[in-house]
Amino acid sequence: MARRPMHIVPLLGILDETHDTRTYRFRADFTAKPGQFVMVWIPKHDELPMALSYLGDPKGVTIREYGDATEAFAAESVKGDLVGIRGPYGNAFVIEGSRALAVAGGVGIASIIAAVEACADSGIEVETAFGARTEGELTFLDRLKRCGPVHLATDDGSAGHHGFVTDIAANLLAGRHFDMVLTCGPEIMMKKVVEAANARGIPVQASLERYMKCGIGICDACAFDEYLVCYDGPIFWGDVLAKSHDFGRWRRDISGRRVKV
Amino acid sequence: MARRPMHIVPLLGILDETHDTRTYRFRADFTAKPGQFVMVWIPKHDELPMALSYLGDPKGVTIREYGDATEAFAAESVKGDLVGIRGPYGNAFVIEGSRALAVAGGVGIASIIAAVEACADSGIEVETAFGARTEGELTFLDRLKRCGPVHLATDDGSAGHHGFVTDIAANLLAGRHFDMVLTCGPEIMMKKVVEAANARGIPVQASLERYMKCGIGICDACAFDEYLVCYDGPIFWGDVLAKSHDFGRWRRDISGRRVKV
Amino acid sequence: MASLGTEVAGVKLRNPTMLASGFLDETGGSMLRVHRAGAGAVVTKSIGPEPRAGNLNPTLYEFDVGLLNAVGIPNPGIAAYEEEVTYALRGGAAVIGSVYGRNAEEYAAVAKRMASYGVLAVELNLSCPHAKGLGTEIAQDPEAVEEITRAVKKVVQVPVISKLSPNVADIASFAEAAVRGGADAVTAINTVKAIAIEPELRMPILRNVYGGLSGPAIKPVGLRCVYEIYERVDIPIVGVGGIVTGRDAIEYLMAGARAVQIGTAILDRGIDVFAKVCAEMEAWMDAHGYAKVEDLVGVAHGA
Amino acid sequence: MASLGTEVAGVKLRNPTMLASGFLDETGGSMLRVHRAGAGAVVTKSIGPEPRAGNLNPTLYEFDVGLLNAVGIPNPGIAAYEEEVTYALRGGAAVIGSVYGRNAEEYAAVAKRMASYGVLAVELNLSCPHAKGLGTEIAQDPEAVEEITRAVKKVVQVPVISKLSPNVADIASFAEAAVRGGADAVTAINTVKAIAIEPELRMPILRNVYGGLSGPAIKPVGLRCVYEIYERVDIPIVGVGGIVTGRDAIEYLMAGARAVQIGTAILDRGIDVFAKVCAEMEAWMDAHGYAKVEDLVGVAHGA
Ligand SMILES: Cc1cc2nc3c(=O)[nH]c(=O)nc-3n(C[C@H](O)[C@H](O)[C@H](O)COP(=O)(O)OP(=O)(O)OC[C@H]3O[C@@H](n4cnc5c(N)ncnc54)[C@H](O)[C@@H]3O)c2cc1C
Ligand SMILES: Cc1cc2nc3c(=O)[nH]c(=O)nc-3n(C[C@H](O)[C@H](O)[C@H](O)COP(=O)(O)OP(=O)(O)OC[C@H]3O[C@@H](n4cnc5c(N)ncnc54)[C@H](O)[C@@H]3O)c2cc1C
Ligand SMILES: Cc1cc2nc3c(=O)[nH]c(=O)nc-3n(C[C@H](O)[C@H](O)[C@H](O)COP(=O)(O)O)c2cc1C
Ligand SMILES: Cc1cc2nc3c(=O)[nH]c(=O)nc-3n(C[C@H](O)[C@H](O)[C@H](O)COP(=O)(O)O)c2cc1C
Ligand code: FES
Ligand code: FES
Repeated sequence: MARRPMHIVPLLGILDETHDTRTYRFRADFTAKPGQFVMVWIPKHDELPMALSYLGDPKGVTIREYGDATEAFAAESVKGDLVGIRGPYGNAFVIEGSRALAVAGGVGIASIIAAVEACADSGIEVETAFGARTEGELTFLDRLKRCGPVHLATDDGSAGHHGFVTDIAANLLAGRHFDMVLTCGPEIMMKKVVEAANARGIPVQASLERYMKCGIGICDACAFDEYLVCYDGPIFWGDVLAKSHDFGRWRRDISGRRVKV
Repeated sequence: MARRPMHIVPLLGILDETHDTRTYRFRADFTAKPGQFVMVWIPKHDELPMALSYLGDPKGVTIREYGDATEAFAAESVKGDLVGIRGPYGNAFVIEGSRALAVAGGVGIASIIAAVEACADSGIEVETAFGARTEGELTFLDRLKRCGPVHLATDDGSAGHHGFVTDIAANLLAGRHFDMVLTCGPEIMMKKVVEAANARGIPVQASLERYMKCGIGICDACAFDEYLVCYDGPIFWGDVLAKSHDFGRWRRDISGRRVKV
Repeated sequence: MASLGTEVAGVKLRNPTMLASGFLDETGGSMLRVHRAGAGAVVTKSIGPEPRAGNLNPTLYEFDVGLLNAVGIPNPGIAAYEEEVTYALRGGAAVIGSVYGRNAEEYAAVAKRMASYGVLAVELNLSCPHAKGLGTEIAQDPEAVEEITRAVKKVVQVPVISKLSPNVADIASFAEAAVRGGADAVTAINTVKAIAIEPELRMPILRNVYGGLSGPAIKPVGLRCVYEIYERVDIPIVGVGGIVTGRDAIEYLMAGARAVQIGTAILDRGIDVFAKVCAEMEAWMDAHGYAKVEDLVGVAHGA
Repeated sequence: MASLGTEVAGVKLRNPTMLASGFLDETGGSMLRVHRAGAGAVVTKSIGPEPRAGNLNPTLYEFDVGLLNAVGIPNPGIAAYEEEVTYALRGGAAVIGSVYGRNAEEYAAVAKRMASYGVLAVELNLSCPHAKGLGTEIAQDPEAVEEITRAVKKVVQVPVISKLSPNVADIASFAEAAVRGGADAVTAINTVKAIAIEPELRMPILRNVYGGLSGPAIKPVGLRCVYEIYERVDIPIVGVGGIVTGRDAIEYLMAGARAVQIGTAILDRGIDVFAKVCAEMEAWMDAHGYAKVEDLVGVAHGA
């Protein structure tokens, strides 16, 4: 069998990004592409899919306290603790075109940040529209700004545009010509971004989140239309999403039941 | 695990060598050295260790009707029948020196013939002393003669020297300088050859036969002193044999009991 | 050209490869995809009376030799599952419905409802080694196997296939129990009970500690079970466990299976493992003069 | 530097790696060689009351994932075996004598004689899955395990180790039976019942049809058995099944074993697999701050 080993690695450093989001750095001997994810085993708690927010050495994941496992992890973990990492899994953002717009919401930035950097590294002009609930949740701003212009939005108006990041994205798309849109964030947000890009005929890639068990395309937990988010995704193109029955509407709960996004 | 596959191969041809000995040719994708053996699965009957009497393409084994399995094989098998071959196993004759003497008894020739040819191919002058019960049991004479002088002995005097091949071997060793002796045949014969060579300080290699089950050094069926014939042998040097407790004296029966050779 | 068509207890299959229960079969969309990828039939995820979350992660671990899992039979429950089966059937898939329950009544109730959705047959998962309070006990008691099979037979018209566990002393006696209960066929084997330990963390890797081993490691065990069962019962056998290639499938047929299931091999060979295995079987059969699947079934017992 | 010394039921071992029964232990010469290659102890081939030829070849088949065998316990019988044990003991080997019989009396008689040769302990092979009329039934009946263990305990002074089969529904209940019979330790596991089929020849490869699977394929199963037994009994456990590396051995210790046995890995790593595994264990223990074997035993149960 093609074995994808589990790497047991110590946490090299833990950085508070916001009040509820931390970045955990580790070394693991694999190479990953922007948008790919790993399964992170938090011993005694859970194993969760996480985008790689740092692809280089050391690698990193950026985790928001969201529920039991992530809260426990944030509360208990200290530098030197061991975690299990397997991957990288899934496809990657396709880095091409000449002017790209990245649209991120919340912790979705963790998935898209490496893609923004990859754009800049390949000489693609890249702008980012980034929204969060409040200023304190806007993270990776330095890394973003190093790559190109950054446009912010907050729900409470504490920084940037007072309102949704989708408003900024719509304005940017209306104002100048982009030939690639990348997006990651809440699915409702991505749906708007995808519709906006599709409407203008701009290729768009969105990184989806679904509940995952295996991460390797066998258990069907992450089913999405006739796709598997872990295997065919997590990144899907706008034309696929336009035809999708599930996108922005349905996800599966932990027992496989169809529930509202 | 390092897998040594079982090759299922059709018999390409069956050649009567003597009234009770046949050569079976087959193609199998491995390379073997002179003196190495294979385990030959004769379906429904047994699996037996056999020296490779042909190393090239097609390969071959030369089998004497000896007991149940070999008799049944001789009686039943026809061209096209499938056999299982795994190997090659064991060590090989070391082909070195400038004047070599090969001493073979009976079907022992099957193990030594490839070594004689290898000597000739490497420019080593090689003579063969070959003994059998009767003329009809002397086989591979053409192949031997192509390599160098051949001296025959038969128990009944029907060809060559009337008597033991060990007599010829002793004479040859006395008459001129050899710097390597190779031998395969009945163990009592080999013991004499080894003693004669050791007495003159000539390096000597003898190919031993023991009952084998696994052929790969784990089951202990072929134990010989603290060696395994299948793994450390089948070829042993004269100095090892000189110190041996078992050589020429003891073998193990199928249940592992020590019995007289 | 060899024909791959086969039949198991009256169920006609375009080829002998089925999707094993638990792989890409929680949703109609995935089942249809596997059907399109060439599977002769798709067996659903094992479905129970109520929705079930299964175990927390980690639920899977990849060894070199196989896969360890303790997903714990997550499933949406038989009511919600109707739309999945319907979706797959509408798309043209040949669907076999796998079910489980806590006792014979539950099995019967779920199987009845499953049958009403239009599946070709029901498979009874009598054997899950890792779901606490579910399969373990059932799998290890021949009387329970008999009773459950009988209860299900009473309430469904479609063929009933009892799927057996290898984690017993004598699997063939369980096949005999299934026959007594009226089973139309048996499937063997489910996963082999196993664990994995992570030394750095000093703990078992699976959250559930115990899991089931599948993949190449268990092929010699699955083959043995099919061979043993074939010697003891006359109903058709569906072979499963570690099948990766057409040759593996042929070995299972020769051991006595009339059809095979494939799960873990999806990892190595992708979802089109079904088409690949079929192509390999066909080529092998052509090369060796076998015209149809039936000519292979059980021939290893001849010697 | 971590110390590898360990103790099983009063038997002190220079390191926790033993030669598994059935490998290079039919003759004194080979046992001594394995001792010199670094094994903490060598377990003899299973010896019975009379000489036994075992099965005809083929008796072995190599899979990618493991080894299948049905050698059928060839052995020279307990009388002739004296010289082998004596040879190994004189050379300084730590020898554990493995024995079998058709019933409790035979086990006791052979064990008594084996003990009289000076072995450190006797191991009861209660579990060979392939010798017709021998292990199969015994291995699958807890009462027989208890009775045999008790009969042997009555007649020998050295520690008695009952070796268990994984081919049962609940191996820990057999460990409990061994405890009731007075066993000083248990060894787990023997091989997993399996077969191999050769499609070209339409037949099982082993002459005996059924054999036992060993090597990497069974490591997750052996680990599980040791883990289960550790949860249920308090006597020491010797772990065996698929150990190839020091890390594998450490996993077994963490699952609850106090020593391990190695067999099939000789194929891949040579006879000095014992020294290699020990070196790897030592390096790992040093790197992770474990001073002695005891600090590893059973720690995976902590969580
Ligand atoms: C490809 C991918 C990349 C992701 N990248 C990131 C990232 O970079 N940073 C980040 O903070 N989060 C990321 N997530 C989300 C993350 O995996 C978890 O969903 C989330 O952290 C749940 O945490 P929890 O277990 O503490 O919550 P829980 O208490 O378990 O549950 C809260 C909710 O989270 C969802 N959830 C729980 N477990 C999973 C799971 N295994 N997969 C998907 N959803 C789940 C459920 O819908 C549940 O209702 C990603 C998800 C996917 C699929
Ligand atoms: C390395 C090696 C190379 C050999 N090369 C040849 C060869 O080229 N040509 C050839 O004719 N023979 C060769 N032999 C001998 C051959 O393997 C068999 O021993 C012999 O053919 C027995 O045939 P049988 O099974 O018909 O006899 P059986 O009826 O089984 O027994 C006759 C006697 O043969 C011996 N024997 C049986 N099985 C084996 C076995 N597996 N291994 C060793 N001895 C056994 C036993 O001592 C037995 O008493 C070789 C043996 C070895 C170890
Ligand atoms: C992740 C996973 C989930 C499974 N779920 C089920 C299930 O719900 N019902 C069932 O009967 N078998 C289930 N099985 C067992 C498989 O159907 C099959 O018997 C086993 O995996 C052996 O086949 P394979 O080696 O081809 O995977 C599952 C196996 C795996 C690996
Ligand atoms: C060729 C062979 C012979 C064996 N003979 C015996 C035996 O005589 N007695 C016994 O208790 N176990 C016997 N076993 C089982 C081993 O002792 C061991 O339990 C099993 O091989 C698993 O360990 P491994 O994976 O390290 O080989 C034998 C195994 C093999 C492969
Ligand atoms: S998480 Fe299992 S298929 Fe995607
Ligand atoms: S034949 Fe098994 S060790 Fe040599």
